[in-house]
Amino acid sequence: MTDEKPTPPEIPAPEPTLAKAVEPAAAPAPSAAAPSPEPATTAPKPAAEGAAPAAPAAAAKPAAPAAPPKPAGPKPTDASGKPLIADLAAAVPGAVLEAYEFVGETTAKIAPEHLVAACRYLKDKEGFTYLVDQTAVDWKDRQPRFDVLLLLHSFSRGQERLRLKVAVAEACPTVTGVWETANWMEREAFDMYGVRFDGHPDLRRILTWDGFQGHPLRKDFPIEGIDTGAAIYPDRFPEGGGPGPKDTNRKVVS
Amino acid sequence: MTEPTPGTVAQFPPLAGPPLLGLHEMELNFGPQHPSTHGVLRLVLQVDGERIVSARPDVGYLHRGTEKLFETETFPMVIPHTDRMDYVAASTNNHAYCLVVEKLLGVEVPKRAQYIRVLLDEMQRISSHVLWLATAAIDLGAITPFFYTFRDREVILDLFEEYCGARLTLNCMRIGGLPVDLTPGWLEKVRAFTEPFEKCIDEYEDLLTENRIWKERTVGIAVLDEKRCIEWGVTGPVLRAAGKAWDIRRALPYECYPELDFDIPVGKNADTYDRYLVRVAEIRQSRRIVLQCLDWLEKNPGTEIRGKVPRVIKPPAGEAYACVEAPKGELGFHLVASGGNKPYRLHVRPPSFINLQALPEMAQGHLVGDLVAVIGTIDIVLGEVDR
Amino acid sequence: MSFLDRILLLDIFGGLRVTATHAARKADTVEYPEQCKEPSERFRGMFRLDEERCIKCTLCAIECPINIIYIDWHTEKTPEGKAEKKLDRFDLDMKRCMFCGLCEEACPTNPRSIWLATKTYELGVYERNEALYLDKSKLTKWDANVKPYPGVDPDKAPVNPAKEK
Amino acid sequence: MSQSFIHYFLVPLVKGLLTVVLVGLAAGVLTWIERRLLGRLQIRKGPNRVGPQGFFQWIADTIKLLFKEDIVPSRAEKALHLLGPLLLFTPAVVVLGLVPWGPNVTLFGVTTPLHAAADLNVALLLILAVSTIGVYGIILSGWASNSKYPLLGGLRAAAQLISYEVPMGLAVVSAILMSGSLSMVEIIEAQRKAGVWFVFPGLIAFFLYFVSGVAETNRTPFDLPEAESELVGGFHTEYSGFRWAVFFMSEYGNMISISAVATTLFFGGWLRPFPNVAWLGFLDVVPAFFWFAGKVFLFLLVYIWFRATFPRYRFDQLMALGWKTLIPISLGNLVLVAIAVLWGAAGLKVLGAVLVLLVAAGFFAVWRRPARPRTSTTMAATNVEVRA
Repeated sequence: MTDEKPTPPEIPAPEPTLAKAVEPAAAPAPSAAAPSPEPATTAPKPAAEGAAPAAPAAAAKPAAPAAPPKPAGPKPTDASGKPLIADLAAAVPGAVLEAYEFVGETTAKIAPEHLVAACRYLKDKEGFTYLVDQTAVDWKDRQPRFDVLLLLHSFSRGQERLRLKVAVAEACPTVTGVWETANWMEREAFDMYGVRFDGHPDLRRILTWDGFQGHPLRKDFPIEGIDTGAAIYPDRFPEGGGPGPKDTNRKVVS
Repeated sequence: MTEPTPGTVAQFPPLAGPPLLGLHEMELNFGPQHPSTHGVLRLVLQVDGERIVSARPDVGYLHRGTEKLFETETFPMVIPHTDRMDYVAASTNNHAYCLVVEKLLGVEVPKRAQYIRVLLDEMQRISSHVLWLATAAIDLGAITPFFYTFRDREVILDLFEEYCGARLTLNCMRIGGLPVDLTPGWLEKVRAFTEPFEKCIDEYEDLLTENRIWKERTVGIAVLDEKRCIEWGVTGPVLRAAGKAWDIRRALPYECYPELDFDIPVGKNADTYDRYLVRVAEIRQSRRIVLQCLDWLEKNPGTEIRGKVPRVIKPPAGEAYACVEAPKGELGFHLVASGGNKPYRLHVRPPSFINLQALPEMAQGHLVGDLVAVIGTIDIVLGEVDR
Repeated sequence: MSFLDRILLLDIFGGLRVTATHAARKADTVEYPEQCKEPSERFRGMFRLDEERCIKCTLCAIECPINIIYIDWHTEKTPEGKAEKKLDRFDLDMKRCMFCGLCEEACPTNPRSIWLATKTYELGVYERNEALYLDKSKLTKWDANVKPYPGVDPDKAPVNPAKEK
Repeated sequence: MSQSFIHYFLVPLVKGLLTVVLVGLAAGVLTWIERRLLGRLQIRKGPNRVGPQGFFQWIADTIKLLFKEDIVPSRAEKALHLLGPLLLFTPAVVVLGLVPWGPNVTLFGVTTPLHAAADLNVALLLILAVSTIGVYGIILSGWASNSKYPLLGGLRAAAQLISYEVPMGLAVVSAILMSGSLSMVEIIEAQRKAGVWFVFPGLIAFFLYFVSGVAETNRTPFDLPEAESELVGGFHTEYSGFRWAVFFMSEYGNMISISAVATTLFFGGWLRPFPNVAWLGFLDVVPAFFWFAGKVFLFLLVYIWFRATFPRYRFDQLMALGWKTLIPISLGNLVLVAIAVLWGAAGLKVLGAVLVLLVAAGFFAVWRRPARPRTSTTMAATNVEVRA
């Protein structure tokens, strides 16, 4: 445990410096607990061994005396000068929008329309034969809304890894033509975020069922879940199913 | 192929287009309640007699929304949830998650904690591989290895229980180090188990390795060569059985692995038998690592198990990816932090999920009887596949 | 394997030898209801609360990953005129507890005022709401559902390593 | 009561009923023995709660199965679904009726051979014929269940039975050659006369017979028609309650009958070891029936031991083993035995001695050989990929 002494409840996060988007509602309430109805009431009460001020902790300052000085966080540095990035930018003009290095990892922002060409180049010419991971991130209030992240690995370049980052609205070009393993990863990203991968050979939901409504990992999807009775048995629940319309639990899956 | 449109629901669309059955073919539903699908995997098979024409995996029966859950928890609170993904190798899950947060925080883990972490990981690897051996053997009809392996796995679980208080869902690591120090006498108990363990491995091998039935059932089954492995992103023992000596413990070393002496077993034929041999050899190598960790810990007593971690863990905004060599392959955590005390997005790169993708290719052309060997050879845990 | 080995079925006999030698060994199993394996000192089992030591700091409720602890308290004046906190409610949803032990680690008192290291694991109930502890006395005394592991004093709380130093 | 009524009606009826009941009882007890022994081999205990050492477990199980709901799948072929278990059970009992359990006994003033049927002079042929019928039970129950897994199980059973009837028959032929008779009693008497159990000259034949017998009874490592981890339950997936129990009983009944035939053909039936050696006469204290039963029991233990040890064959490999390995061997063995029989009285003994010596020499050679290191200790990679 990190908290050996009582600390004041969480303060809202400072604005992220790296990502341009604002952080949407990661910690909007002063409560550290999740917004589950039962036990969240405890948080705003003053802590007992009052090192911290007892005032409602929504103010930005009071964490300072309790918390030790934060170690200076790593800062992203520009990496567009790296030979790999420079080669990529030269081979696929207009592909690399920005490149930076952060905690030892290189990230390149790629324009969506050049994604497949860039991936093809990286795989064929630079030896990034192994697609480690592909996923998406939802920046709710940003335009375009989603980031698709790809992590590539090259065996021939001394175990080098490179992250590609593509900002897309809801449609992203598929890379299944480049790496076959992207198939399920893209299906998962589609299932969880609703990012459509154009040209994907088999774009179906993978973890949730085929009749599921909504995309669970979007930030506006309620953590309690949604009422899914109607989705499963539309004939049995013509009005939407599940709890009745006045029921306070209406949005909660039982 | 039905193109699903988000937001609209009609009925169940067919699984993957209309089944185009030939004259001699039938569709066979394999799972999700089949005894040898290791949980709730469902395969829709198109079989000609017993020969598999195509296999379509259908996953998600165990989906629990873990990644959504991660986003609502503070960083330390995420750890118990990671236990429940690959629930037969909880320690490596904890480890990978802690590594990614430490990477963003820039925390240095004390040497002693590193060695204990590696010790736990390798014991976990032994127990996971041994469990794989048990289930793979029972899939192919040999019931007895199951009991012998469980006898030995039980000892490891007891040792885990003595260290951290739980047997399966360990919750045995913390960001920056470990929750508790070792109990006195624990190292001797580990040694008392590990040193004679070689004999137990020999027993498993006597039952299976040379057995002609075992060989007939596994040699040449589910071949996936190195090139295809990398194309499918398949890692872990399956990749090594294909002849590629790639192990994250060596390729992208973490913790104190560079200081430890161990070999990376590789196969030649990329078939089920080689994967079996690789896993058994890895049990032997893990045993070696455990003994080395014990030596180090006995020579270097200390109490420092936790690095300098701020009381409230708030990694700076940015992305990081950290991976460990889990018993199943590369287990990675992809963390996107926004500067808050909760992960903005924490994606898991589950080895089981990615490796399972190659199953149709491995199963094609084999018989239904081989399918259980194919499923077994990938070593999937459905808790990790579906998360 | 050489031809001779195949003809002599050495692989077959090797396997048969392993199983046969195990027939002479003692069974490795525990006959559960009569015998049971004693859990270790750190085993995370049934939740126990000591109301006297509890300082109502609610850290356990904050640290619980699945929010199954609910604490409510009010302040009373003692005869000496000091303000003292009184616990109104300490609710625990045991049926959802996953025994991660984060609440115990968060507890700041020494010895701990909540702890799971009770070696007690027989927690089965016939109705699921029996595992919903809405009465704090059932956590400080335990009820008929929960029998402490034989030979274990459930009131012996573990020390807090952070306060030991 | 006339003598003919007793001899032609009452005694056969009693003996027939006795056989059926005995098979049922033996199957029940065998389940207990199997579970206990498997427990021992797998360092656990097995059932030990109901009765002393859990002995009454099989009775409890039987009662449970009797009262369980008997489910017939809705679109199953009902008549055949019912017929399947019976078709499998009957041959097991019939075969056991054809095997002599001992020489003549006298009970209540009636002297009769300890033998359910009469001593048929074509008993062996009948056994081969009847035991083949059992596979219809499996095929029909697999087909009649109207389910895909049982269907696959039934088809596997058909493929398996056909492949293994041939080596089995050829193995039996060598016993016939050695004894010169098809009658079970005369085969036993021939072993007394030859002074040697036929297992020594017929070492290969016995091996073939036993392997084929394991395959015929669908036991590990040839339990493909059931193949729990592949076909869920194979041909009996859709059976429940007592019909399922009948399948179970027939499996054990078949095991007993295969063991009984093997005992008769190769281990001298009810004869004590070395029936011609006079100074071993004290062994006759044990009644003949118990010699027979003891030998059968040993075979059953081997069945269980096999089950504890081996993985399962795949059905094409099983057929390949039958057609490509066992049948050529059995043909060669037939030639060998025929030469020995032509040689005369000493021929069988010489053949037996030669075979035993060869096997002993082989094991000696293997025992003297230095052990090789295991592959799993030597398969390390030489060039490991490390971060540059």
